[in-house]
Amino acid sequence: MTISRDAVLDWLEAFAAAINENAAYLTQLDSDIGDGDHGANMNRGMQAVLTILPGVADKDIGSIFKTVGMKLVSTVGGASGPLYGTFFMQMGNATADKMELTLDDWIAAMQAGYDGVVMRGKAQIGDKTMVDALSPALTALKTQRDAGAFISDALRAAADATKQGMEATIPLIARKGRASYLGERSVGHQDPGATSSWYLMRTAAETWGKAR
Amino acid sequence: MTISRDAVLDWLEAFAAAINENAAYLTQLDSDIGDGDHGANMNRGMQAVLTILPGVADKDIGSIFKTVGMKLVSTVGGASGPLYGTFFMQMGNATADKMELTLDDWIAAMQAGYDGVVMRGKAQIGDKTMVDALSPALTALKTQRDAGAFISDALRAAADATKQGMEATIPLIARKGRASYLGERSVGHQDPGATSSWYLMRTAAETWGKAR
Amino acid sequence: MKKLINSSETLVTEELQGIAAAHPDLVKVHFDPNFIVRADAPVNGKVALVSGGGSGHEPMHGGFVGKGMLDAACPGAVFTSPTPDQVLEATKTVNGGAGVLHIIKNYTGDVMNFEMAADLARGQGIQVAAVVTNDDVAVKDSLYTAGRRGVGVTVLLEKIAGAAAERGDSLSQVTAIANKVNENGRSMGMALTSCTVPHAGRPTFEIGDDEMEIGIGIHGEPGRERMKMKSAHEIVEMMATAIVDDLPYSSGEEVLAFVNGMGGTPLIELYVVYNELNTFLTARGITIARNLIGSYITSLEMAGCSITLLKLDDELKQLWDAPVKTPGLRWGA
Amino acid sequence: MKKLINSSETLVTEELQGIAAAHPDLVKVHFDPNFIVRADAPVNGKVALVSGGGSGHEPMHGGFVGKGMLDAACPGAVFTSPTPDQVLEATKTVNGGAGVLHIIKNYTGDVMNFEMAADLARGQGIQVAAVVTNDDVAVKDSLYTAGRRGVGVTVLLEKIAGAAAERGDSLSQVTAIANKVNENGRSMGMALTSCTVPHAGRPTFEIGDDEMEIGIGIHGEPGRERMKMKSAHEIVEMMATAIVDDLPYSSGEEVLAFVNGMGGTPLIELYVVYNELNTFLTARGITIARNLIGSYITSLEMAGCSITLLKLDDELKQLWDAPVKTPGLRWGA
Ligand SMILES: Nc1ncnc2c1ncn2[C@@H]1O[C@H](COP(=O)(O)OP(=O)(O)O)[C@@H](O)[C@H]1O
Ligand SMILES: Nc1ncnc2c1ncn2[C@@H]1O[C@H](COP(=O)(O)OP(=O)(O)O)[C@@H](O)[C@H]1O
Ligand SMILES: [Mg+2]
Ligand SMILES: [Mg+2]
Ligand SMILES: [Mg+2]
Ligand SMILES: [Mg+2]
Repeated sequence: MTISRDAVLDWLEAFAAAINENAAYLTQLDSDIGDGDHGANMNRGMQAVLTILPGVADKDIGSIFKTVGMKLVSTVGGASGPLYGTFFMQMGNATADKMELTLDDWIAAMQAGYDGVVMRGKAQIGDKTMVDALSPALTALKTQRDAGAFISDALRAAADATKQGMEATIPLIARKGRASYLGERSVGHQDPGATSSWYLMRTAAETWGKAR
Repeated sequence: MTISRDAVLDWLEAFAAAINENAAYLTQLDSDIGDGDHGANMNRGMQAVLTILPGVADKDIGSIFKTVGMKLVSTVGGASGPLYGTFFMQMGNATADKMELTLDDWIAAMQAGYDGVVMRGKAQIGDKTMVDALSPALTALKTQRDAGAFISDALRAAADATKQGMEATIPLIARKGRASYLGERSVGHQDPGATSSWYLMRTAAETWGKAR
Repeated sequence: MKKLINSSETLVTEELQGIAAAHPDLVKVHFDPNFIVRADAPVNGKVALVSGGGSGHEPMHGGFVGKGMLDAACPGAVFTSPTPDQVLEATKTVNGGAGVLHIIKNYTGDVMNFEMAADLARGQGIQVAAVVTNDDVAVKDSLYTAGRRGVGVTVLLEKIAGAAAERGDSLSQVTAIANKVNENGRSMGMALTSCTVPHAGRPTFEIGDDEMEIGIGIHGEPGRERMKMKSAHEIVEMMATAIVDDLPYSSGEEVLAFVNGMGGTPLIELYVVYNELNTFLTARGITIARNLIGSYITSLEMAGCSITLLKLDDELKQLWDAPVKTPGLRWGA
Repeated sequence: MKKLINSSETLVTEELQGIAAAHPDLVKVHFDPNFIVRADAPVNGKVALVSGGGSGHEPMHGGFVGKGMLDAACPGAVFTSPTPDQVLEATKTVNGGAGVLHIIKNYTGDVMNFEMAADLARGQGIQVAAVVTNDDVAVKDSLYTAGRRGVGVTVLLEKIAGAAAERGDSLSQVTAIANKVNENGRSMGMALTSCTVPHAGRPTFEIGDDEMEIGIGIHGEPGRERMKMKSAHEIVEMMATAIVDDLPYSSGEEVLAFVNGMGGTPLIELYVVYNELNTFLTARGITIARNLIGSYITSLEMAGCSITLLKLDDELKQLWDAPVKTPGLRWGA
């Protein structure tokens, strides 16, 4: 079973909706340990993505991801713009010309996106960033694949792992991004970028929940 | 019976003490319909007066009043500085060379001071200023004198009249000074300058309460 | 009350010490009585300009002392006009033999203290003229009241009259130009928050989280009207209409537009206000030929803004453009 | 939230429209992507300076575009670094053939966005160098963190490097001077109140009526320490000690002292702070040879201040004194 191009478009719309719905919450998280703009940033970017999706709806998945990434880079700004932008652009490179994705394709795309984020942001696991949410997602996907799971189950496991990774950022001392200026005072707060990453993985699981 | 030079000095000290004690209240009144500095202004001036009183304690009452007036002019600023300064300087002119004051002397001094305030500030009765407090004081003094009252009783009547004049400023629309900018919104507030004038007359009555 | 000060008693002295330490090339500060003069005062043969008023309006007036603007400024206590001896000493110090112009904002205290100083100075043989600014359209004018307040126009007047004095105009010429600026200028202010007079220790007025004061002065005096918060567009429309209708300013005319911050409002908001003002005036056929945007006549940490318009002609434009070299306003030098 | 704006969505655009309307003689504003360039850009044969960052720090950076300072500034959303396409377009527009220096404050977002833009510009044959300011001593530096923030030094660097470019220095020379400024400058900030990001609609942090934040940045990020309010004397002592000990600045040296307001703090308080700083440094044998006092790198309407020191030599003094003609900083022109 596979993820169709239309399902990919649905996912992007679901992610945009989740961001829109939770923009104030993301901004609140970012107020606590950052500068209070993560919700506005992501929302500005994903709303812009929504306006260009119709124009690329007939392209291959790689092109769609690349277009999304470039749009995020040119509209979000801040730290999350280049990071999410790179994530999608690298996913696009890994899915060039594809009209549907197998679980292996999806894992390859996620790996490329993740590597792009790490390359661009140089954060390590435990630095209290979105990397702490994305890394467990990738591990879960691979474990599921190796166990021969359905896509839908793998995606749900990935979403759960992302959520745990997100929550695990709470006790951490931030070492990257704006929260790092707080030192010890960053402890006890959930990372906003890890939270938006959870919406990313959660909406994937929800949208593709019937992909087998 | 008369008011001795020492009694005059006592009065000035009592007035300074009353201002000091009520500075915050005067400032509050001035915050409501002015700029919130009348207490600080008067207190700065009367504290400065206290420092120079010893130096003129052996002079005649006219010199003492003139010195006080000049000190107020050079330390208070704002509207109240020139007004109270002129008040005392004119009282000084009217009491030149005197070592004690009869009720007639005091009335002449008050009249001169009052005229000075009106000349300088051009306020009329009913404009919601210190004039509304000083004018009834003067009238009361004259009435008492004509009725042959003791100085102490005349002063007490003057203080009562000042208090009434002060309270009568509450319903007025300000037409002079900073409160005039408020127009109708000045209604319902007691004029700060009329209030400090009441302390002036009240401390005179209290200090000279036994002058017969 | 949270302020970067040591005490309300020492505030003005310490501020003046800071100015003295910061700008010895531009100004000299005298203490007791307090006044600030141009570093090269007195300038022989030049008409001297002396202004002053309560502290808490910085950079006005002390920040406007220097070549091309004021010769002296007399700072009073916070929101309290200076005393006559300050003004007298400043007047004597900067008199270069061509006479002295006193620039006074129309407040009872300021007028009385400057008048007393002028009388004393004249008694000492100094020629003194005076101009009283009264540009605030929020205050109803009347023969029977204290009249309109002097606000934003004062800054423009000090710059323009300063340039006239610098080019060698006589006392009567400088006075005439100063009066012309006052007559052709109108202002209105508004506040989002109150200021806190240091001596008082708490806000001069209470104001709700969704309210603003329209027609405010520069001393935290309550304005003429309390109303619900509005958009920059609506606020500018309200203030600019009152200003434009008052003189009036007419289609085809050129103005200097001065958007002033009250002390607690950042520049980003002032540019939004300027943008609205530009749109408003353009629609009425009025051209902004010059502008000034920033916090130049403030009310401690009050948030809010004021708008001042000044009708321009060639002479006023030329005097506005002339070099000025002061701590608070500087160009061409 | 009370602000003189129309909406958080239109704020930056309207601000830019205001700047465009106010200063056509000095700058040109491009929209979509947003950037501000010198009115005479590109200047042939001159190294071009491009800076940028989130909006809400006005006059930085847009107010520093003009002769003797920046060639272009790229304003992002409030507190959000600009995007690569803004920086790329600005870089292309101001490139006069002698190369472009990117001036970046050290924040993860700013660095990444500028890096992407520089890669793209280099791909189009433009020579691009970069300097990253990181002068905030409140942040502990480490290889494993994002490092120190770029704050007040950025303003001084833009002025000084701008003067170097104006006199004809090559890209590598301008870059060297920019790095020298960054290496010799240190800053620290503090806040009395929080700012309110328009999109968020409420204060970024809560703070008591008797509390302050020490070691604050310029984005309303919480500082390193919350403490009870202190006197200006104690606050300056705390901040200046941290700064002076860091480089360190030593007896006998000359510095530029920059006392900066955070947006909601009036000038009168900044002069009190300057006075304390002058006393502090004098006691340590350090001479303030130049100074800058005012709100130049702000954090919306936050009340508070920052102090920046820059060690000076003859060359830096000369470049600082050189003419500058921008909306926000102007002298000698
Ligand atoms: N170096 C980095 N690597 C990975 N993620 C990062 C890095 N720096 C910041 N982030 C993520 O970006 C999020 C903040 O994004 P946002 O608030 O939009 O940008 P900014 O910090 O510029 O205001 C953080 O919560 C964190 O998850
Ligand atoms: N023209 C005037 N004539 C008489 N009294 C006046 C006049 N103007 C103001 N006052 C008095 O001065 C008081 C205000 O004094 P103060 O607050 O010290 O000065 P300022 O108004 O300059 O701040 C008013 O309450 C009023 O009684
Ligand atoms: Mg953020
Ligand atoms: Mg008052
Ligand atoms: Mg006053
Ligand atoms: Mg940000």
